[in-house]
Amino acid sequence: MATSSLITDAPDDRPSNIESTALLAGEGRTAAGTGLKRFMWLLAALSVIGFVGIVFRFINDDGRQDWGFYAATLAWMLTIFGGAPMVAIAPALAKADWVRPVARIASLGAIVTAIIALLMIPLLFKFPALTEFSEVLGDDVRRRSIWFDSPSYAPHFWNVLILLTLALVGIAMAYVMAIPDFAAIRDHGTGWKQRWGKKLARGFYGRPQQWEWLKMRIGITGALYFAMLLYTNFTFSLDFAVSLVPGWKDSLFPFYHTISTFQAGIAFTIIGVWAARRWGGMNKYVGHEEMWSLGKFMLATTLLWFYFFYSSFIVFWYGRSESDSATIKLLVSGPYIYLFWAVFFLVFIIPWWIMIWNKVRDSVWGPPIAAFIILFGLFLDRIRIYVSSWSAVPDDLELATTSILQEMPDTMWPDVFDVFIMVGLPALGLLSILLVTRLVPLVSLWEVQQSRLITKPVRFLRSHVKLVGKPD
Amino acid sequence: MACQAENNIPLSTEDIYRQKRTFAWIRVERYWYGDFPDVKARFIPIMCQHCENAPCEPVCPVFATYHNTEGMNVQIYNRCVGTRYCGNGCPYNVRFFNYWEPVWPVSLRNQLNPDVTVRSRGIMEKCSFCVQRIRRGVREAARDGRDLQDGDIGTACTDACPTNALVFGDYNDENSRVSIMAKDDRKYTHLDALNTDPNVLYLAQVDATGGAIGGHE
Amino acid sequence: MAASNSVLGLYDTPDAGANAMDGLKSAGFELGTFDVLTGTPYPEGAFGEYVPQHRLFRFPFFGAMVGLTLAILFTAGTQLAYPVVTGGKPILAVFAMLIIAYELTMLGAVIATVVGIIFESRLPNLNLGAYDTRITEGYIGIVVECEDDRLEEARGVLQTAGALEIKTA
Amino acid sequence: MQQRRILDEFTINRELLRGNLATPKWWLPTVLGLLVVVLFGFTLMGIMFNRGLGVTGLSRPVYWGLFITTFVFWVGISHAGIMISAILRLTQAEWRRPVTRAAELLTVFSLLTALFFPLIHAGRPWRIFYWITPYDFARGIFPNARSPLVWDPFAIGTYLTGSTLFLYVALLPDLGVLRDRTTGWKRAFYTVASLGWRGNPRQWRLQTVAGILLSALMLPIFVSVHSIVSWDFAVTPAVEGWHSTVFAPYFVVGAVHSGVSAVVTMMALMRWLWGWDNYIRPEHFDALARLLIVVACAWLALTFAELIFGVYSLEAPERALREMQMFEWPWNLLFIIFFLTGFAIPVPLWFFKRVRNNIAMMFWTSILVNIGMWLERFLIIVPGLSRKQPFVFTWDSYQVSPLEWGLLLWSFAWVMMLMLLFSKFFPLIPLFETKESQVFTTDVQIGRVTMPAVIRELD
Repeated sequence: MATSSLITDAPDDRPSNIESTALLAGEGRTAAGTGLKRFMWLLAALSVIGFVGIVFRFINDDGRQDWGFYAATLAWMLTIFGGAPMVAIAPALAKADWVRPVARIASLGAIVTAIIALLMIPLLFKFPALTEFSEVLGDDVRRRSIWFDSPSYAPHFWNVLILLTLALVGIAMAYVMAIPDFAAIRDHGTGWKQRWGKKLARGFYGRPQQWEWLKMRIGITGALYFAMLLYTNFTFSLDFAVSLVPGWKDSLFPFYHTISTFQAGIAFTIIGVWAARRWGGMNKYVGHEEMWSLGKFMLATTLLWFYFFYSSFIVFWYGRSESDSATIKLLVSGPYIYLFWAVFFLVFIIPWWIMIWNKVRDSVWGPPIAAFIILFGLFLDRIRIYVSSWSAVPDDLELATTSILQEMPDTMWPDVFDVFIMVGLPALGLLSILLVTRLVPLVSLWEVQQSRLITKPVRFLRSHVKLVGKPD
Repeated sequence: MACQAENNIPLSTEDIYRQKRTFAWIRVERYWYGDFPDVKARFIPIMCQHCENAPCEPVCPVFATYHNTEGMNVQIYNRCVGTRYCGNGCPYNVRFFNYWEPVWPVSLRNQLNPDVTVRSRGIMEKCSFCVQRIRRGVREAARDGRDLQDGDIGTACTDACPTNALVFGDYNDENSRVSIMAKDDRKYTHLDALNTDPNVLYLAQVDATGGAIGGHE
Repeated sequence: MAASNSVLGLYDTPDAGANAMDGLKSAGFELGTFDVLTGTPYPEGAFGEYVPQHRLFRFPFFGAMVGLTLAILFTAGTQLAYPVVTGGKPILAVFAMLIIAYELTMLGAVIATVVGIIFESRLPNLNLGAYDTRITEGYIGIVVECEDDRLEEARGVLQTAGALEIKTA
Repeated sequence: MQQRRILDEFTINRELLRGNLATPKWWLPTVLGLLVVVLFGFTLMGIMFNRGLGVTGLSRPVYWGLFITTFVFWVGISHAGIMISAILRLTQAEWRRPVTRAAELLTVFSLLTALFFPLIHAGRPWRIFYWITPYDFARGIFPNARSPLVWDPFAIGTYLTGSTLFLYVALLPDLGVLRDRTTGWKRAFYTVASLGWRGNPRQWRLQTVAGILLSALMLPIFVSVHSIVSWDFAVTPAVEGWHSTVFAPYFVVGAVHSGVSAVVTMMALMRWLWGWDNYIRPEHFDALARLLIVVACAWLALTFAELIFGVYSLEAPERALREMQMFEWPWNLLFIIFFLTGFAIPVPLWFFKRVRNNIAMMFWTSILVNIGMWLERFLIIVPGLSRKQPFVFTWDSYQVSPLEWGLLLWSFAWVMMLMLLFSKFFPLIPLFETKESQVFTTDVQIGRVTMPAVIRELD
């Protein structure tokens, strides 16, 4: 029997296109204006403090170990904002319908990546050259790194380049995904928004070939971004953490790094959705379904975090060669043991326990809580990794070139400037995103409308179901 | 070779050798040092190092090899099921697997040592520090009602060695020969990067040119 | 839940089946006494049928607990019973035990779940009651369980909804 | 993508039960032929147990060879099943439906095969109980919970039990169908086997919930199994090439790579042998190929990490190992074949829609992948052992003996035979899933275009 004969129409209570256009493209969103403005001024102030921190960091630093927290903060920001756009892509590959509304929030993360790339530059002055030991041990002796015989500026120069490329691809993707909305703003916005919309829409009038063009661009930039993100995590984690520690040989680490990037990206998106509902007045567009699906993914990545951590840990613990033991001591059981336990609970145990409950995942308050916890935990995790590896400054150069970390560095504590930096730089990132959202709607308008087009509530015999079209 | 005779080690005949399955509980490795013309041949005897953190022990699923109270790494033949995992775990390659049922020509049948089990096929074996001699030594000492002294017990290899290049003794005994030697700063152990903490120590040879040379290091 | 006195009406289209269900409802048979048999899963409530609750999610937790206990007994228990030192590893090598504990926990959970599925779907129950083999060929069967005095009434309702055939068991 | 056929349940039953209600004429000869190979394999095992492991090519220090390689290979294949049916169930991918059961079957049978290899590898299987059973046979000792070789039986036992139960639960409705189509002793058998399935809402509901819940439970197991297998190697610092932290995910992803390819091979065979063109359609191969592209790329990244960290440490033994693995005869040849077949040939091909939709091409490429993946395991295990530590004195190599090749052949014949036997008594394509997809998919009219649409229940 053909199913179509059993289907009858059902009332549709979703906001109409006119309504959504008015809210998203029009002035509707600035309703929550004043509070938002105040918040943004606060962020601006914090960012200034951050820069003050950087300046003073330069004025009084004695050696590499002082820059651990700066590196950790950058790594954390990369983890969050670099990972977020993945959320816009990854489920799109699986043709998931729910991702449409949140794609915008996720893709905006890319903007911050550019800032991170610029913020890397001061760090590079403190980053040791590959030929760190050459003066003492002869020119052929190089620090262990993945840039085997490449010129000494390799990690410095190329990492900034890689980050910039990543930012470029990400922003391109976010922009392409936003073009139809700019068109909508051009047609329905007013004042400066309208002017900008006109500029950015690039004469998009929704002709079929324009939509084709759009889909193709989104596909290309998406795939590129994924590849770039993997690559960035690979080089960044190896250059700024692993290769600084003589004994550390952990081929899983780049992927561990990447996994927490996804975890943080999802967490960021969830918080974004929550904020959009709380202050953006988007309750009609994003809610349970998105939270639920994102929650599932966040749970999965949380489990993966533990899997990746344990995979390398058991190998070190069981293998127990000298370098293995040294690595475990430095990163886990040694100077940062308490930090490690904090990370373990904040990134794995607590979120896991929150998220396994279907009811919690289905709520609009559960996932955000877990997301906040995870982000904080990952911050501590980055501190654990980067501060420890930046503080492992070799004193005996002979041994530093071999595969053994000679003596454990002491626990590093942040001084006031580090605190400034740790507060300021993330604030700067958030601020830049909020600035963009002044113009770009938080929820992708055209995606909402398309999903409204291809999904509709219907009745199947006596039951209420949803009909979801699967466009190729 | 004393060790072969003492421990009933299967004969490494020619075709066993061709199969790359020779048995040598203690082997002498030869290395060439320096470039022509002043090439020097160096050698090290290598037997089971009886590691404190033996990589071979924890991987055995059936406890066929473990650490006894005397700090020796012992192999229990009748527990072994033949996974050969310990053989992989051993960085010194001093564990040997009985691929065939061992056979001895009639002439050697009576030579077999009654104190030592003949290992059947499918079993891992290795240097046991001539555990049977140790036991015998302890028994005799107990019989004569005296404490065990340094030098009472010697393994087959140490007794056979004419130049006393190999010395066997008790580290717990402060002034045994080995303990004294262990304090020598020429002392080194093999593959200490693996943190196996062997109980077999080597003294680096100091040759005429004065440079200390030890094994592969 | 095939009781001894159950009557089955066989329909060739889902529509007819759904109508029959409506008929039974309006005839005052309370939900749960009549049931729809299909050869295919339909969306929940497609026939306006009574959707039973289930407690499946309790089973895996119970099973996991059992498995975990067993695991701890096996690992910690045996290791302590025969404290044999190997390779300078601790007798209670927690990180090695974790792996076995994990596996056994999952095993317990899976087995308990499967038991739960079979129990919750009220199986095994080889007595099919009123049944027709054509149900697995796309026909819809509506089966009513009731006291003998209402049997005729049920039969009538099924008949009026256009049943191809009516069976009693 | 407009390949969906409208079929009523009657046709579905008739077509999908072809292999069960009637016997295809090629079936018996094939099974007999395989049986011969299988018996031959068992004879070889007999010879080996009788004369000792000397008959293999193993040596010192290469204590592990083809047997362990093949063990890892089959465990790898077994990862297809849960991967496909669990992940695709959770993501509600519509195209999974005809694939699931075949995949789960592959899991069960390849695990059964994999189990053989450690046992025959140990040479004296009658002693194996001491190893795998957690009970001291009055020998005063339990198995050593610290040994990775004890983790294995637990992992694989859990996986095997779990996937078998999973398979059975998903089989219940189809057993009901078979019960209604058969007579005599068969009917009796199916009646008992189907536990009296009637198909009322409660049972269907639980069937659905079970699918999701069991998938969610099986996924973590599936990941853990191959990780634990990989730790057999990774935890031994003595072997240079093995002591690498990336091994766990590397093996898992590799396993999925080979496993999904094996499923592709199998689906092609099913389509050809039973003529199920209505059910196994090019779109399924297309979707699987897309999945494979992603998996293969992830796998390549992990391989890259494994290799680069091999050289990263710049230590002599590791260097020597890599040199042998990649540049020394005959390993360089194996390495090239491995790379070509495992990635370089199939993956670029899959980028073309025409290849993805061409079943013959997919069949051959998937076979290539599995050749490559077998070689990968071989290239990881053997060179590592033959270039162990700086004691160059004991570096030695390994010649695979004919007997081992024979047993490799046996394993393939064994799996295929089990498959065919199963196909005689149970449907290889889940009937109820196919019917469900008939109900849950339709076309939706938007403007002038009709696109396929699926029905989702509101939660």
